[in-house]
Amino acid sequence: MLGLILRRLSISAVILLIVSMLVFVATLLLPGDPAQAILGQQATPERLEALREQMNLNDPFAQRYLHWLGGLFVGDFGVSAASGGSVAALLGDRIAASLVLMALAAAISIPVGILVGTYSALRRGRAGDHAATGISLVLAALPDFVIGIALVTLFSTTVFTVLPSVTMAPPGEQVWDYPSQLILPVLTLVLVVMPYIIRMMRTTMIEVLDSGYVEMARLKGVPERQVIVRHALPHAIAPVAQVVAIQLAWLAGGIVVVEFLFRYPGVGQALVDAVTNRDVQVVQALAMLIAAVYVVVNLLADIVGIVTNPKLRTGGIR
Amino acid sequence: MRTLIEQQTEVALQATDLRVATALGKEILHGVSFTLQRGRMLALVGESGSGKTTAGLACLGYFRTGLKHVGGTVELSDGTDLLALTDAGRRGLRGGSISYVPQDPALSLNPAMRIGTQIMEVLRVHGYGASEQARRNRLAEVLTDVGLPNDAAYQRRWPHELSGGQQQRVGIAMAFAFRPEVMVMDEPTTGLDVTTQALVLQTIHQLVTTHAVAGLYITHDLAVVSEVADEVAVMLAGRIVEQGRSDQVLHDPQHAYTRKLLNAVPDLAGRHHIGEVEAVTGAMPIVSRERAASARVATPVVAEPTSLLSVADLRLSYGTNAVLNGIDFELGRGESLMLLGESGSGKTTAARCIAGLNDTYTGSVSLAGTTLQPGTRQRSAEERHRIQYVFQSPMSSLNPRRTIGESVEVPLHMSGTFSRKERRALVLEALDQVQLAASFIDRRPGQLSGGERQRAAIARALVNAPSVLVCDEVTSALDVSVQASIIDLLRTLQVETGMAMVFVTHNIALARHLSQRLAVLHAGRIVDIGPTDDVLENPQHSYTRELLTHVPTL
Amino acid sequence: MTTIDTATEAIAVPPGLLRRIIRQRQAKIGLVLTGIVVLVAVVGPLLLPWLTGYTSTEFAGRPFQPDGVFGTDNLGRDILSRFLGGGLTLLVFAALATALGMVLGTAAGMLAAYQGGALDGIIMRGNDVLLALPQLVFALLAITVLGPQGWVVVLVIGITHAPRIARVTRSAASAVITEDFIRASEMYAVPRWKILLKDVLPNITGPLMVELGLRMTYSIAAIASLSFLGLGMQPPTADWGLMINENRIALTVQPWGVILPVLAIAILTVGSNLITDAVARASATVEENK
Amino acid sequence: MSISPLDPNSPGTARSALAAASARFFSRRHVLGGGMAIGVGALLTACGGTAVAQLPALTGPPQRGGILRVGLVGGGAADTLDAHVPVSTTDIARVVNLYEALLYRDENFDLKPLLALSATPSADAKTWTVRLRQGVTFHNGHLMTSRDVAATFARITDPENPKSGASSLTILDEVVVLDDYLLEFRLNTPTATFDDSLGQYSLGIVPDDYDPQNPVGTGPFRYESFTAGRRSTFTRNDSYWQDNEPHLDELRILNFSDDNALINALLSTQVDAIGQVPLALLEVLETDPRVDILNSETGMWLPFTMRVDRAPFDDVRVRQAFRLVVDREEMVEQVLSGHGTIGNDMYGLYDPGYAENLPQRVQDIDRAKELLAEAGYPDGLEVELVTAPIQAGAVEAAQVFAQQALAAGITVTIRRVDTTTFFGDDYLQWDFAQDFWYTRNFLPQVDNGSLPTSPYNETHWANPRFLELVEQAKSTIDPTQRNELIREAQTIEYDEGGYIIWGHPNQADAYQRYVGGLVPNGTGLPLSGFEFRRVWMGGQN
Repeated sequence: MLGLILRRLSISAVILLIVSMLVFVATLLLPGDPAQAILGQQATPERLEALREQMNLNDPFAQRYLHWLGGLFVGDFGVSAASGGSVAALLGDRIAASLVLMALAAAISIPVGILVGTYSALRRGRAGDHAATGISLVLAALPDFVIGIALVTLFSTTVFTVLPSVTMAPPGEQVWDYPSQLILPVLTLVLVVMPYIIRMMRTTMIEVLDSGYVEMARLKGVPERQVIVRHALPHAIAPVAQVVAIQLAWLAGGIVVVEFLFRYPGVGQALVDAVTNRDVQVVQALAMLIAAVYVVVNLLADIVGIVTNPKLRTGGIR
Repeated sequence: MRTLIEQQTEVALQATDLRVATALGKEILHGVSFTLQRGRMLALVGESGSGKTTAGLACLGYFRTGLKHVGGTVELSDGTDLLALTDAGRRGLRGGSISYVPQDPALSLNPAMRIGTQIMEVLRVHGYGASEQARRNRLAEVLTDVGLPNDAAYQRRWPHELSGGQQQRVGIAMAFAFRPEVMVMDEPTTGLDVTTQALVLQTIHQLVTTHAVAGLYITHDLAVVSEVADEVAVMLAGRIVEQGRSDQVLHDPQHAYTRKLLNAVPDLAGRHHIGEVEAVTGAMPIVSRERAASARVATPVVAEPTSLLSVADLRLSYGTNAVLNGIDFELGRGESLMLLGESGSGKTTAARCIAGLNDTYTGSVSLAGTTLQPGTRQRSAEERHRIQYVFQSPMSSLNPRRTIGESVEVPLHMSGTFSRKERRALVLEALDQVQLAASFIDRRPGQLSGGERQRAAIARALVNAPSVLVCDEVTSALDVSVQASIIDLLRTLQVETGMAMVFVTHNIALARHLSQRLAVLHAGRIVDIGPTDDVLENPQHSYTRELLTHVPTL
Repeated sequence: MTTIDTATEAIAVPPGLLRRIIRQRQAKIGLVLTGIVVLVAVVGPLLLPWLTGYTSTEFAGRPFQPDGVFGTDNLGRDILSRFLGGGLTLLVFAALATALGMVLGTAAGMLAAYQGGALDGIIMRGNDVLLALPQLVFALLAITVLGPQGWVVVLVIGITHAPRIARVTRSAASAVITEDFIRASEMYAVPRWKILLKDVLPNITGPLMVELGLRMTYSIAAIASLSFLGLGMQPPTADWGLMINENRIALTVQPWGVILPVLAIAILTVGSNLITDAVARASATVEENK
Repeated sequence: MSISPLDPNSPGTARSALAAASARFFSRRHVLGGGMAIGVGALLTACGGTAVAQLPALTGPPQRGGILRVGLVGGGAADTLDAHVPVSTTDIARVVNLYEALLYRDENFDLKPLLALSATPSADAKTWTVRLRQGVTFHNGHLMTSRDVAATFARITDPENPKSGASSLTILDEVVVLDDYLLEFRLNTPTATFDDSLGQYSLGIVPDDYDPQNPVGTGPFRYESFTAGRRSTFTRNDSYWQDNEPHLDELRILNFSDDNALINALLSTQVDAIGQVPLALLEVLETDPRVDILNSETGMWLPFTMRVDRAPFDDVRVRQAFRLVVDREEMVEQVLSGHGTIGNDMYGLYDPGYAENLPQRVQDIDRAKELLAEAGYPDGLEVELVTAPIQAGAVEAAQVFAQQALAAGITVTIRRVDTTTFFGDDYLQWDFAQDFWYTRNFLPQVDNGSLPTSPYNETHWANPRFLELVEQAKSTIDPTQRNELIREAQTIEYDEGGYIIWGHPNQADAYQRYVGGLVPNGTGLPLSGFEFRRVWMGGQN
């Protein structure tokens, strides 16, 4: 088992490494000189040269890459061309804010999604199931900003005006000091993520419920509740963990739109701003960050899959 | 029915006029009645789709998703109608007084639960014994009963750590743990090797008789029926067409369908014809001009005694796992050789090496003195034409998106020497050879039955008029009656075209029906080879002998 | 001789995939919904300015005024005209991106499944790398480098679809490739490309159609999202996503500039998802019947 | 956006121009400030504002006390308290209230004395004598004298580390202390409008031992606390020299990331006043009974820039044709929602020499077509217009122009780039683009953008007669004479120039009705030019 996990771990590391190369090479495609970009009109040849030296722009490509990569490990993401400040300082608070948003969304959507999905599978073909699948089918189709704007129209601006539609912690205070402002962004994320969990949970549960061993358990006279809890659910965990992982990873990217919509001061908004300003260092750092979240979450799901599968756990076949 | 009344035995379960329909209202069991008695075994025989499993599960008051009970009763020894009970009431009986052994233990054992726990679960659910200790003792006991180790370490194993035979024993142990009155066994030995099957059957027989359990044994295999059952009920399309003591039914069948079914069962001794072809071997010499001429369907003529196909020191490994450990044999023109082996013996691998489908082997395959390249793509078009291969499953070997004509045409297309018109003529000729009407040319596999598909697949192999036809388990996916017709066809073709044939199978009973020579494969080696009769009557290798003793026969 | 076949072997011919799709209620609803929006998007531009009196870039009044049917947008243009003229780009770009993704993904997936070995490894690891960047983030990265232009959006959305399609294709194709008819074709030395095209591809149309629908839905969402972020279509193009971006500052005063395109996009994606779901069900039935 | 803080003559005229300008001088930080205003989200969600009774406007004398919370968009990690390098809008708000220059531009754009009592040129306009106000103390209690002024100018023009204002002081040779309250500014070039330069807010007088870590000035408020990019707090300077000012006890300046959040903060009373409101939303805000709008006409301008040395704009007929296709009224309506004044292709709107005599140019498509035909484009022509969100309304103006130009057969392809790219390597090289300038008088503006030596000559304007006139005007002390020269120069610009100046946007701010003392201000700086010394809180607090 440990070997398998280590293998997955090293694959993840390699993937991240290649992503980092990709992201780094992207900068080389940009026209213009980053030092020039930072200095702007103030660029005298001497200053340019000094800044280039400082930014290692004179080094060969490979060396620059390694330097940048090394910086990532110690939290040095370079200097933002737009603000002139360090990228790490720029992102510090925003990462925390985004994590709060993601964690809240995950904490709601995962258990509720699993419950609704299981309920739906158990009531297959009945009204409750139809309602759950129908609604999740519609929600799954809607782009996140559509859901967000619908919620804003409904709760903030047009129908009811009960909830704030933008996040605006007064300077110096944290977003989570104002819980009412978190409701709509979190709700949007939940509504975007949950349908997938519901659908996957339902499909998986139905598959498991139709399996030979669940039929066997019923034919053994095992009470239905025990059939579900002991025989069905454990088998649904691994596939659902995969979906949850994909959704969490999606959250890492999906918060971009939601944060932009609600002006939530997280990494997503920072990313949009950075792209708008062509602030390459920030875009790079955020792309790496989000890729890392994605890879780690998927790794965790794989590990859950390995741990819940006795075949893999005992180092059996495969 | 009449035979049951004569018996002075206690009725454990009586199914009367069982009717089951799909959710859409289509009836699939049309009033099935049977009686199970203590200490006796009823075999429910039928081909796929006959409704035998549905009937068996109805004995537990269980209907699969999409099916519903629409009529009839299942009365227990105390007179209660199982089907009138609530869900909870039925649940109390399932696994308790009525238990079930599933067809495929690999799918029916919960892969995430230790086997001991799974058996204990039955005992706990139904409250066996007074204490946990009592249940533990019973667990150990029942494991011994089915011939498994009963130590704690074994109980802690996961299903995937057991062999197929062991898994099935666990399934039986689970069914037997609560000392049921009735046991329903759904094809419990299908998929097991003959040797394992024999042992499992023995265990079942022992349990049923010594503990006076009433057994319902669901199977498609008439040979197995004769081994285990006291009574037989033959099912066809949701009805029982014939029922009676097994010796009577098997030896003096009344219903036409039963007769047809029995007629189609291959027989190791080659005593009767399956289909319309008489057994090849028996008293006949391997190659006999006279016999060939006089037989209703002639045995092929071997013009030249020189070998056509020669396999020498064929070896193949996947990693460290050696599948073939040096296979040598010769095949003469017009000769038919059976390659017999159980799963894992390497028989299919060997066949694929010959056909060039497996190009990683070492050793040599020669055709008429020319050593062939390993892969089909390296072989010449001529060489490819001369060796043809028919796959095991006709469900898989035809592209469902192409018409039969298109599929059969492929070999011609690739030879590239024929015009469109010629190709069509050749395809029609091949279809005619396999007794498929010309209209099949534009049909797709989905519109064909399994037997028809296999014919079409054979037609594809014939279209280039091969010298050697390699048939890989071509009948194993088919019902026994269809199998007979295919065997029939192959024999006819062999005679008509004079091609040599390598017939790969696990079913030793087919030997005398098909092949002049028999090679027994075991663990990647040929352990016995020779004229079929010689091998069957005078097996040289202990493995062959063991195999022969375990073959169930009618 | 007689062929002995048991009753169940007479297999009912399943109706064609298309007919089975259409037969489902949700497919009908989906087709109607999608049809309405597509009609608006395609016919809308032709009706301008005849229907509304304005082209999609003409000025009808001051910004955010209630003039006309739905009022004016952030630049005082007629919202209805902007709306009618703004759907086509989204549809065309989404279709192009989906087509690109399907071609790349299907080719890569089939190759990976069929060739196996090192090529499979390379393709699938390459997939993993691409998948590690969420679609939108990947798109943003590309836009940073290449600028917000139509072809960049199409290219990047297409490319980010590819690995996901490749995965589905690969697993569907892997199942097909274990089938013996592939082995048969190989035995007859049928060229590999022909095997992929004639034997593999026709047998994975079910999952591919599902994927097509899904990717179309996602393409619409992704392209509209980029425009919504101000990084897709650029002004003065009339485009639904861009409309939302331009007008949402005045959602309280003049909501139509946001609500119309949001509604259209919602109906479109829900419609296409309903169709996709129907396709999935229909092709699942095919699998069972096979 | 160009220009301003750095330039000598335009006191207080810069807002986000500032930003851009400084973006060019110090990294591109703040282009975001005004530039992204529109298009970033907004949903004015009132967290209230439903049934509040209309508050009466404040009347009566200013009340003393209270805390004013000001919200502004912009600023970031690079925010500073340094008197001489203000970059973001919030930086400007801070320096205006911490420090004071010698002169300043009042709400009518008149140059008024502040720390100076007078500034008078010599006859050749090469020497300016400045008399200082007496008895003014710094926050640290030290008396302000000529030495501090000299030290301030030395600090700004330090060749090793020139500050923002240095570029407009290149004409300054030396500052000579005559006595404690009298100085001489000696120039190397005759400059009749040097006083304009002295009125820049980025030339705040600091003590000779100034340390930005301990920001000490003479302003109405003193430094209390500061977190870059977030907030700063100032307290009243009790020893402020102007009578009865300031009224407030405390001033807080809060950074916001976008308009949406800013407006919501006002509506939910998290701030008392906000600067720079998107013009399209003014009507919405006006409907709120608790809020007042400060709508100031300004001399800011958002021109299209045509390079006079590149085809097709090297042909004056093409330039004039382009100027004639613009429907200026419509521009102001669509782009500014009507909140602006139309332009007449001339800058320096508030300059006493502004050529008001020239007829207002109006749309004349036929004449434009004629001109184009004469210039060799009888079938119209295609041009690319480079735009970027450099200022609210810029991208919108480009779209409106494109639409209007169609009528004359001109096909305008809009190439929208990001601000970083706009001010990147190709800045000042675009053939046809846009820019943004704050209110400024004619000569200072010419210094910045219309001379071959100007730092931001985006039209590549180099008309010899124009140059001659400008040179002459610079050394002409007599205002009437000078204005005559200016008018003449402007006429050349009007007939041949490379700018299309279609309008002058208003500066709109919003504040709670209980805030008193805010008056419309023509400089373009938000919230009465940030002169919070005059502001007072009525009723509450």
